[in-house]
Amino acid sequence: MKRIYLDHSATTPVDPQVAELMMVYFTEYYGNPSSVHSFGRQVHKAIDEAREKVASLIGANPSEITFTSGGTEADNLAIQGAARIRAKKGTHLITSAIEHHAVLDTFKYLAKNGYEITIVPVDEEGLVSVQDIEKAIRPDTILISIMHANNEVGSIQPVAEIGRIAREKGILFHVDAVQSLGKLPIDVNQMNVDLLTISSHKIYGPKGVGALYIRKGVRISPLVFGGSQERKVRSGTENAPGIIGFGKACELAGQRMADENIELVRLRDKLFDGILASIDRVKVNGPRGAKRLPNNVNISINFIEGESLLLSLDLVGIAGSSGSACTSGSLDPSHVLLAMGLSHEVAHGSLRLSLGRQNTDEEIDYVLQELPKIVQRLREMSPLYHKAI
Amino acid sequence: MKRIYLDHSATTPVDPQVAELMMVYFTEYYGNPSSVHSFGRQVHKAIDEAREKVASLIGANPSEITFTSGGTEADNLAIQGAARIRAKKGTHLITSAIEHHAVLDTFKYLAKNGYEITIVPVDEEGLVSVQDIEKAIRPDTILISIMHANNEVGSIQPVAEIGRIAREKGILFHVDAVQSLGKLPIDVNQMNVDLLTISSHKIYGPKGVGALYIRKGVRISPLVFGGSQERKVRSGTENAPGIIGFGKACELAGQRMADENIELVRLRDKLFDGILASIDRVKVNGPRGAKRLPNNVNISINFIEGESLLLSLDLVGIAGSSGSACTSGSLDPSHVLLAMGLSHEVAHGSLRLSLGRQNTDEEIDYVLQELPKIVQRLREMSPLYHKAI
Amino acid sequence: MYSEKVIDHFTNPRNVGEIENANGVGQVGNAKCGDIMRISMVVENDVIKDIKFKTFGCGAAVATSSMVTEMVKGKSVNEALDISNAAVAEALGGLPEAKLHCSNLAADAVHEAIKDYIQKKTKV
Ligand SMILES: Cc1ncc(COP(=O)(O)O)c(C=O)c1O
Ligand SMILES: Cc1ncc(COP(=O)(O)O)c(C=O)c1O
Ligand code: FES
Ligand code: FES
Repeated sequence: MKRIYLDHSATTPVDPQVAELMMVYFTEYYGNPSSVHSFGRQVHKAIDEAREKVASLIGANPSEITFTSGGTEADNLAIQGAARIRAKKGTHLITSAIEHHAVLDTFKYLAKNGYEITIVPVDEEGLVSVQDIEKAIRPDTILISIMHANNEVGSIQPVAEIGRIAREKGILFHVDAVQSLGKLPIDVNQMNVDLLTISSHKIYGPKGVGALYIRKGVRISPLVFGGSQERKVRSGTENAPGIIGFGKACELAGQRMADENIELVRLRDKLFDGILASIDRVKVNGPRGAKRLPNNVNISINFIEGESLLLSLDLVGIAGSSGSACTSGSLDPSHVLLAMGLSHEVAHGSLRLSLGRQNTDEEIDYVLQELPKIVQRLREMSPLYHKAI
Repeated sequence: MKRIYLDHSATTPVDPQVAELMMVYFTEYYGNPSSVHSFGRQVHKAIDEAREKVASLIGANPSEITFTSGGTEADNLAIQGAARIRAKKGTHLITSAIEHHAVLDTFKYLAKNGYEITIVPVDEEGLVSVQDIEKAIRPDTILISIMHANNEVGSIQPVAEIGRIAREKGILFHVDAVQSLGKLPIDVNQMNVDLLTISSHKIYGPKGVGALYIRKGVRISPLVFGGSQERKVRSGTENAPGIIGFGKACELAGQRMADENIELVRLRDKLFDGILASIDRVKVNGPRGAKRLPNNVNISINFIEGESLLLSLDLVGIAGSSGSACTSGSLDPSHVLLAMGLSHEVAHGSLRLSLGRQNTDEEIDYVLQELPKIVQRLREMSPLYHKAI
Repeated sequence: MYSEKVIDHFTNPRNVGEIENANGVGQVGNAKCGDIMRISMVVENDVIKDIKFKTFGCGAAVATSSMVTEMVKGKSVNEALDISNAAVAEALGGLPEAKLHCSNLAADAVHEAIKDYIQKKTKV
């Protein structure tokens, strides 16, 4: 059976060049980068080079990059770290309703521990309004955290404008750029960002590595204490092969992004148009066009449930994801789709297909051939469908 | 030039079998283990198997294993997590003077944030006394954290007895077993442990992975919040290849430990005896014999400084480590050696050679041939040496 | 970490030892990290004719000791007093940031030895 991977927003395969490079650091250059001897020094040097590559993809200085174990830790480090160090200045933080759980759950944790939070809404396309942010600002606001692009519906947020306002008011600005890295140009200076989260496994690098950009001069409290690695902001023996792999992945992303995006946009729109032409009662979630990530397709297919759809797709070799409650572990469907005003029922029937570097026209054709059949079959099973006709 | 790696306590090469296995999960089975589709399910299953292998090496149940980004994070999770959740019960914590920085610095952080800490001393061999721990216990003591074996001098602590006392008094007991895993038998039940830290890169697994054993029924607060992975104790996309590699490394360690230790002890004692026979004014740091890790050699060589020694060794291809201030980033020599009563000067001249799976008799012979020459040269350079003769 | 020049001075240190009939001796300890350096020199007509060092310290400490003896040998004491710690580090092609304090030892020890020489001279 064909196997078609359309879940690149969940994670990506490791690029063969990245994997090959890491291999060398597993078995040959395996020293601890903090060591005095040559086994360690070689690795130290390779980490420095990786730091330069990561920094260069986001317009930062290498010394502003702190490596972490992933996007989740970087989000937590940014938010908890900023909140703790600024607690004397103020205890109010602002974010949006469609952030990743790594941001939202950290906000909720802080809300239970002496901080006050404002969660601004989004419109029906999943876009935050700059005015809403502005209105939410109080004299004791210390941090605004807004994602660059949403992981579920691909909506691209007006971060540069929000950053400008935050800068004017002396409020720290954190951006979760996990989904946009390697897909949208990022420049921490143009975006007026103080803290920016990125993750390796979304850009064909290894899992278990990420980074937090921390603008020079901005101080945050560490989450973990120990051997003083990463200028004491993130202790723990460095995941050298992971970091070096992440560096390579950033380098490749920088080289390929422009060409790749043209192709991704073409396939994305082919998928959208094909689905809308062959299946009725389908709703596009998120904006279409330039305000959407080049690789994100998200639709709600009325009268069917997301997990059933995913399982059916999986049986014909297609891997996607859904905002259905049944796939979420919790019992609520996607908080992103609900925030955009979808009903529980419609949110349940959502399907995200996220494209990647290796997807082909034939694969899209195959999806467009199989999906309508599956939808047909599931709708025939649905008690909601007949009522509705 | 020969290159001889004698710094296995800092980190180890990844076993080729482990690296090979991980490779598959980088490029072929790369799905997100939380996904519904087969790309994800395969990985989920492999993580479950890894969890069983890790659990089995320490006599735990797989559901008691929480994967982290390493030993440092696991230590922090155990200590910060237990302290936060038990704060209402009490705010006093006990540890020893020779713990790893991941423990000690976390204690110091808590001491600045509303907790009280007692740091018990050690004797001149680097051993904690059970009586000292017992005396330090107060009605409001909520946690005792003692390492299984020390990373610098290899001293093995009486953890089972300390655990028994902690159990009797209803105090949580955390053990940092990063250095003993794969070198000493570990059984979380016999050791009366509630929380136990382990790390992959010290046992021929990849860097950037570790685990915290959390006894069934024991609750701790998470450090990072997000996607609810690892039963919500540790959110973040799982480092699947890393975890799977760690599992394999645990399996290999379990199979090989008994045989390997016989060989390590033999080489260790050959190294000790050879050094003591060929260099005068050398002090053994830590106990000799059964109370010492099978792979640890640590000596202080009077009148010379550790970093110079390491550099000289490195120039003839030998990689070791030192407790010298000049290698520590901070300006103090090893807190472990100082706690054992060594003077600053003597602590400066310490050398740790930590053996591993691949070391051979010829390598030890080479060290025994080169080290005396280097010591001679450095002593001739030392202003302390002639005065002393 | 260390430049090639540092490694060179560390592996082949110049002017190691102790001059027995020295007329200027200086010893400094680095309070920060516990290292010790001793300089002994023979000065004739305010010119440093011979100089030797002994050092208990890290690679940077040894290399700066060696470097500073090369830099001041044959110079007048006044010229030698002008040589700063930074100049020694620079002559070695730079030192890692964590090691910059080590270079403080080298020039200071020379300055101490010169002071000793001047004191002895004025006593005579
Ligand atoms: C927007 C966003 N933020 C944060 C994360 C978390 O990153 P990681 O998976 O590296 O922990 C993800 C992905 O899961 C994400 O999509
Ligand atoms: C005793 C001990 N605890 C904790 C750690 C930290 O583990 P990791 O390097 O995985 O962060 C180490 C090693 O550095 C160690 O030796
Ligand atoms: S019906 Fe399955 S979880 Fe909702
Ligand atoms: S002399 Fe101590 S760090 Fe160099």
